[in-house]
Amino acid sequence: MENFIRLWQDSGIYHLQSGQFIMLLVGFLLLFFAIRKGFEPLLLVPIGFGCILSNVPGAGLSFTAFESALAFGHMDVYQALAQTLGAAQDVTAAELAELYKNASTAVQVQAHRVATDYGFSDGMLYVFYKVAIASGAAPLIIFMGVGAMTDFGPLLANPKTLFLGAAAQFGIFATVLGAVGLSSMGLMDFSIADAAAIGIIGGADGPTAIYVASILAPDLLGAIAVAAYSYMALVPLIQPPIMRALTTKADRQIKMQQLREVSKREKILFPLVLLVLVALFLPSAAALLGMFCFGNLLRECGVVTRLSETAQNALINITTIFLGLAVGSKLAADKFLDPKTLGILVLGMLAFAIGTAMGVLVAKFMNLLSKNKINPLIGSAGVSAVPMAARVSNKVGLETDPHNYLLMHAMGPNVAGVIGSAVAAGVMISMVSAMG
Amino acid sequence: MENFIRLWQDSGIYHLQSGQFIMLLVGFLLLFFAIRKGFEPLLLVPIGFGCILSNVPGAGLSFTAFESALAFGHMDVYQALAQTLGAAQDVTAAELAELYKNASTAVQVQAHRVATDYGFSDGMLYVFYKVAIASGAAPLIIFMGVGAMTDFGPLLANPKTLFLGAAAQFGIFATVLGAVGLSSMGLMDFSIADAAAIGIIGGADGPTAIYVASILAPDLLGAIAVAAYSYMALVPLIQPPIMRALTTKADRQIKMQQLREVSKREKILFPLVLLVLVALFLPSAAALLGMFCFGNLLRECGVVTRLSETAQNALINITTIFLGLAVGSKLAADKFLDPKTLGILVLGMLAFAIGTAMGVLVAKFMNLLSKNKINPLIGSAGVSAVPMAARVSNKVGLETDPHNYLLMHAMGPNVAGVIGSAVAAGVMISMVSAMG
Amino acid sequence: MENFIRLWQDSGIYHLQSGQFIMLLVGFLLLFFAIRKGFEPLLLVPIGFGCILSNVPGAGLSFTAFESALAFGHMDVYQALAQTLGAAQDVTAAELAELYKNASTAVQVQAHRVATDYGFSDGMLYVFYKVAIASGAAPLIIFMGVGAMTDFGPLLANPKTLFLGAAAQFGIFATVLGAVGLSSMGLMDFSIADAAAIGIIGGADGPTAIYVASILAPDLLGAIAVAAYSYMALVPLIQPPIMRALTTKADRQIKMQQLREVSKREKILFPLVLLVLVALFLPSAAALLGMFCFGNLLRECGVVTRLSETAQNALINITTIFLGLAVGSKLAADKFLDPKTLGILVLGMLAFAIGTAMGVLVAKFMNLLSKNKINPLIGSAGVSAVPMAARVSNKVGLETDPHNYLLMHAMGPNVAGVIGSAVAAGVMISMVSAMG
Amino acid sequence: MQQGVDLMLYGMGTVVVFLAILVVFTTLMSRVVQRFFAEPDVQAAPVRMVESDQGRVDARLLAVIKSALDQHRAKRR
Amino acid sequence: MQQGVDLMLYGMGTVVVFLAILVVFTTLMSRVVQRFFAEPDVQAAPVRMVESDQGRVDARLLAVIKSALDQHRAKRR
Amino acid sequence: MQQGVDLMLYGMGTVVVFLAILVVFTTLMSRVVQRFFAEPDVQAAPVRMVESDQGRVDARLLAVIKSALDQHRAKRR
Ligand code: NA
Ligand code: NA
Ligand code: NA
Repeated sequence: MENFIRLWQDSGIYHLQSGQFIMLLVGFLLLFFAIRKGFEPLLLVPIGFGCILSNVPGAGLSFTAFESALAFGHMDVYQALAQTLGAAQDVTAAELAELYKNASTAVQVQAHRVATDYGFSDGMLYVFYKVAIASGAAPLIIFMGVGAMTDFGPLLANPKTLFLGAAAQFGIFATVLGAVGLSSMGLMDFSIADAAAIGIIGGADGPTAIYVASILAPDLLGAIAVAAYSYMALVPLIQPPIMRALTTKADRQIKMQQLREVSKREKILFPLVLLVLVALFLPSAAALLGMFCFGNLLRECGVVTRLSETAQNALINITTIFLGLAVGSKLAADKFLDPKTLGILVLGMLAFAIGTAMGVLVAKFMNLLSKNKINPLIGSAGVSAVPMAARVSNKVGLETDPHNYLLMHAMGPNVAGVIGSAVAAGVMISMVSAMG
Repeated sequence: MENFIRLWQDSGIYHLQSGQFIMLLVGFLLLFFAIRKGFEPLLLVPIGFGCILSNVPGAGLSFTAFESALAFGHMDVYQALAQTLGAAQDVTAAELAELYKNASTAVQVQAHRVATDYGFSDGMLYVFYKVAIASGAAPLIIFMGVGAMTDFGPLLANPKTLFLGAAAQFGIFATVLGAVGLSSMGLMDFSIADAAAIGIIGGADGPTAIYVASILAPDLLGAIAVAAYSYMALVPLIQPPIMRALTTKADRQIKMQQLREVSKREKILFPLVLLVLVALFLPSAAALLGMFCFGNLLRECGVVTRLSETAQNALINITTIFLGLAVGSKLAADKFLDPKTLGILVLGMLAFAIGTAMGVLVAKFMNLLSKNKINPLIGSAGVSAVPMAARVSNKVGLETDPHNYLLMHAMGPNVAGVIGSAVAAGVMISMVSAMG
Repeated sequence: MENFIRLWQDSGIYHLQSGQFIMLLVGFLLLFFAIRKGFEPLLLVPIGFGCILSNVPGAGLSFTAFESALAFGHMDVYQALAQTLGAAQDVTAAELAELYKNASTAVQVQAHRVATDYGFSDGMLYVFYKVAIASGAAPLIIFMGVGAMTDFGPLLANPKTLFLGAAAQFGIFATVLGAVGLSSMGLMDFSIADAAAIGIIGGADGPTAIYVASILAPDLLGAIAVAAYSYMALVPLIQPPIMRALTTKADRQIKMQQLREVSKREKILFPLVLLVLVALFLPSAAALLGMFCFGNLLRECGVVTRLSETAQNALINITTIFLGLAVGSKLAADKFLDPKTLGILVLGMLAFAIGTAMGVLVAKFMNLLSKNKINPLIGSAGVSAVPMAARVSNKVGLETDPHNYLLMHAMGPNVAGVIGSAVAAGVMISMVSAMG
Repeated sequence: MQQGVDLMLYGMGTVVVFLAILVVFTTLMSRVVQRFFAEPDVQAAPVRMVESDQGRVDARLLAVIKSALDQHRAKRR
Repeated sequence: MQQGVDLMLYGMGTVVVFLAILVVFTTLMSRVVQRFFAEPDVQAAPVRMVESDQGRVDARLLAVIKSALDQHRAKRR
Repeated sequence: MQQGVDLMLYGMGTVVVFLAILVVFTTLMSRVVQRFFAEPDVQAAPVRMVESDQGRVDARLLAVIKSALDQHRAKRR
């Protein structure tokens, strides 16, 4: 009988809390959008599944050994942890968690070992998180793979479009200001680091957003990653109204010069030029842009095809699987079901919208200065969201003139936006660390 | 001259002990069976090779830094370790090992550092073991890959066959009881955790067996993995006599209804249904079955083909290589050459036989209750051992009626057996941890 | 304004030191040779890129958390580290670094945690180094892949050529003696461990050189790896003059007997025979040669094709990417721009030349004893540098007699050279550790 | 010994009960899908069936060769 | 709040300035390559252009099939 | 210096002796296999030789194209 009680107490239903129940629904919703609606399925299928796994009640798959000890431990382990963390013997779990958070690394390691001595261990998803994200490795490896998949030809044929990639990053910084503003008005409680991590959603680049969030605001990582990938998938809904509102029919009909052919050598040299500029002016972006340039050099140099193919296939796929599950581990109820998440979703949407608008407007502004006219519809592609945003530019262009194919032209600002948001990431990491 | 002596003392022959010699032979035997007889070569080639490597005398490839210090260190490191572990200065290696085993994690870490300071380091195979198995990662990743390779179509067309997958797991629990019985009779010395880990051999599923053994009985892992894979390879010898003995000719001639076609949506929803039930009722199996369902969802959802293919190829192959070598590291002489191993081999065989019998008998019993008759030969496939056991059902069926193809019908209980043993694994881990 | 100053102080130019500038040039030079001249691009592209990344001023990508704290930290972290390392409060960075180097592992771990508490973390390239090289894993995995790519057929058809693979390793040991000699003359300052690691350049085998250097002389690893791969690429320039000088026209015209066909079974048994001999006589080479034999067995046994293909493709490619970048992390200015590097480059070249000469001479000597004449041009292939050196033998042979194809004959000593240098690596690691 | 019996009874019990529940829910799920969400699959099916239709193999062969060529070109780049 | 404004001004400024510098250097690099290092690429170009030339597809098809066969043989080994 | 000489003598000695032993055992192994375990390989050999036989390329070409098609279909799933 005792065993039946234990089995029942071990069952998920016994442990199920309303928060976990909601998060399970969120997980299934993400899977539904990913599978049925095709929302960035490569990431949202693993993230959604990770979300469900990390909210399995009583399993603690996303817990550290210490968190497991708090959640499932009895008196004995509480007392041992209390001693390690310097608390009274009748301490509560919440107090222990608070003490742990403020303890030095050395004490945290000790507490971890105490939990281990009592038979608790890190959950599977936490292990994936530690190895893939906390180490910084997974987003960087994916960025390398993205580099190996990126063709800078259209950008090199028309380097001016880099300005559009810069302009669209305004969405990032406007959102940072918005997040700080909400906090100063007392509506939200975002630190400057949180604000920066939220802003990067406007960069419309998944690995960059995850990388920044893992450094500046690990607790918000789940919500930020979900917002970033969801809005990237929603680009075909978010952007067109803004693009139409800010352009005249004449604007949208502008035909652009055909792009010149770009030589192999230029393509080989471009990642190296970018690398040198990063090295000289922006070392804080060296990890992100360095790996991106490395991937692109593997692709273009033509002598390491096998490495390039592995970076584009086996390696990026493996990393994506674990990155997605690891992001899911940050979708535990107590972290995600917070008013902050609502703020993040609203601000993230704003960031996309502002970035889109700014890209279009700067394109129009550039037309005032130059005689090689740019169709302002390609400005919106500067947010990145490769290649979705470029396709949106093309589609909206075709609505007005069915013979005006903008796709290749839009690929320039599109990949420029990837560089732009990586630069923004570097600046923010550097500045926020100094402000800290 | 001194150097010659050192070279000689460094040579393997100088260090060779009879135990290691026997284990080298065991390693070659495993390779022989794997290569010449085709016994589960994907696992037994790496395991056999790992066995040989871990028994290279004087190399210590499967030793931790601490174990290396004990095996190859001199007076100085012994004294330093004695101080760390709180022993007298004239301590022996065996005493130090015993003290280490009972020490807290913190003290073990300290002892490891002392060994490092004296120039000892973890052996290659131990590193593989730590990363691949002790972390729990490798069996789970392989289970994900198995999920991505599994077609639940035949099971969905005839869900009743899940009962056969349940029935065959009786082999597991009967063996647990047997192991406990042997111990209570004083013939063996298995703890309840050991017994559970041995029983899981009857689950006829490699990654499940390794996962359970790594948690409940790491010292027996080598023998358990070898037994599990060997008996899976021996299924065509073990099962047919039992199947023939328990069925009449009329039983074996039963023709089953052709399986209906299963829609894509059912295949997508099945891993999610399973996941929800695991989440609600069996959180202790969430890691294993969660990864299995994840792999299957990657396969069926149709929108992440590149992830599914990587999970089925590069990722599972890489993991298999290291898992196999790591299992080999647990085949060091002092761990494998133990009366327990003999017990494990006998009990494991029993588990297979009982599981097979129970699967057949329950199939016959189900025929008493239902009018849609089941050919009881497919009951034996419930042990899992995918797809070997299903092929055996088919082959034995063809012996009696050369036009009665049972393969697809047997795939239902076959994959049900994978779920069944993962459930059994979850229950046992949960119950044994609580008993501990 | 303050922010502008900070941005400027964060910029790379502000931090740029002449050493880093030179190393950036070295990195680009390596890329140029790899991409434009085809010098071992699979390794030199990642190494060159890693070199550039690790010398990005102000980024500290190859720093540990402790090194970052020293480089970028302020008074507060210095004082905390001084306390941990037991130094005075007005300690300098150089003094702290020195204290750290001589501290016990336990104290080093403590210092690392202090740096972590102050917000410093391990740089990306250092993480890659720790995981890929310091663990010993990457060179061993690559060696497994090389094993899986190696066909021992030509060697088995003519086992005598193993002697040529032995002879060419004389380059290794002559160079060790040279390095020790230079040190005893006071021209250089190489320890015996340094000398051994430098000598292994003459083994003309990348993973072996990196493996040995990572164990015996991690500080010299960058220069040694660069020298090894560069000279391997330069084999077509280094070897022919030596080969011509040491042979007569009659020597070079020797036609060799056609190689017999080698059966599958011999190919399966060869790695096992080698493994047994390593186990019995040379346990210190068990890790390297064990993995090599394992890869070769995967290839030849014919029952694990999927593992063999993964070892030859996805796995070796992934490992190569990280190994290359990690080697680059050892090309930081303060480690590479040292008179020692010049010594390494000169000695490495010498090692190649001596190995080549010895291979040719021993081939001529063997012709005095045997009636099955060997064309001494294949002796030079004994250095390994697979398959470049064998091609060079073939090419020089064709110069003298356009119908004398030596390629397959040269593959024997070529793969024998891989075994030879792995044996040499094992002996040296074992002897030097004992001398330490 | 008692522990062994416990493990067997409750363990085997859980396995059987869990798989029984799974049978129920799987059957339920299949019925729901077949009754209420069947159409799109019926529509999708023919499209997929065509893939194994011999009549279109020629077009598909062309596509395969084209993709092989593309890949090959990509590699030669 | 001040921090937010700072982050926006200096952050956005850096992005614009950095990408402007990148425009300059990229343009410069392209010009230098096109003017001084163009020939080999011009020579190489036609070879590559031919790849999309329909006239040579037959020869290339043969090559593709040959390489497929080689790969296949290698795998059967 | 003494250490260097030691390393050279004993090191080079070990390499030569080890490879000499390897020559002996390899030769022995080859002889044993050729004399006592040769037949099955002889039977297997012709099958494998056929792979490089030009006469069967047509059949193999078909197989390759079939496998390409299969793979392609599998991906379209
Ligand atoms: Na962007
Ligand atoms: Na099973
Ligand atoms: Na060599």
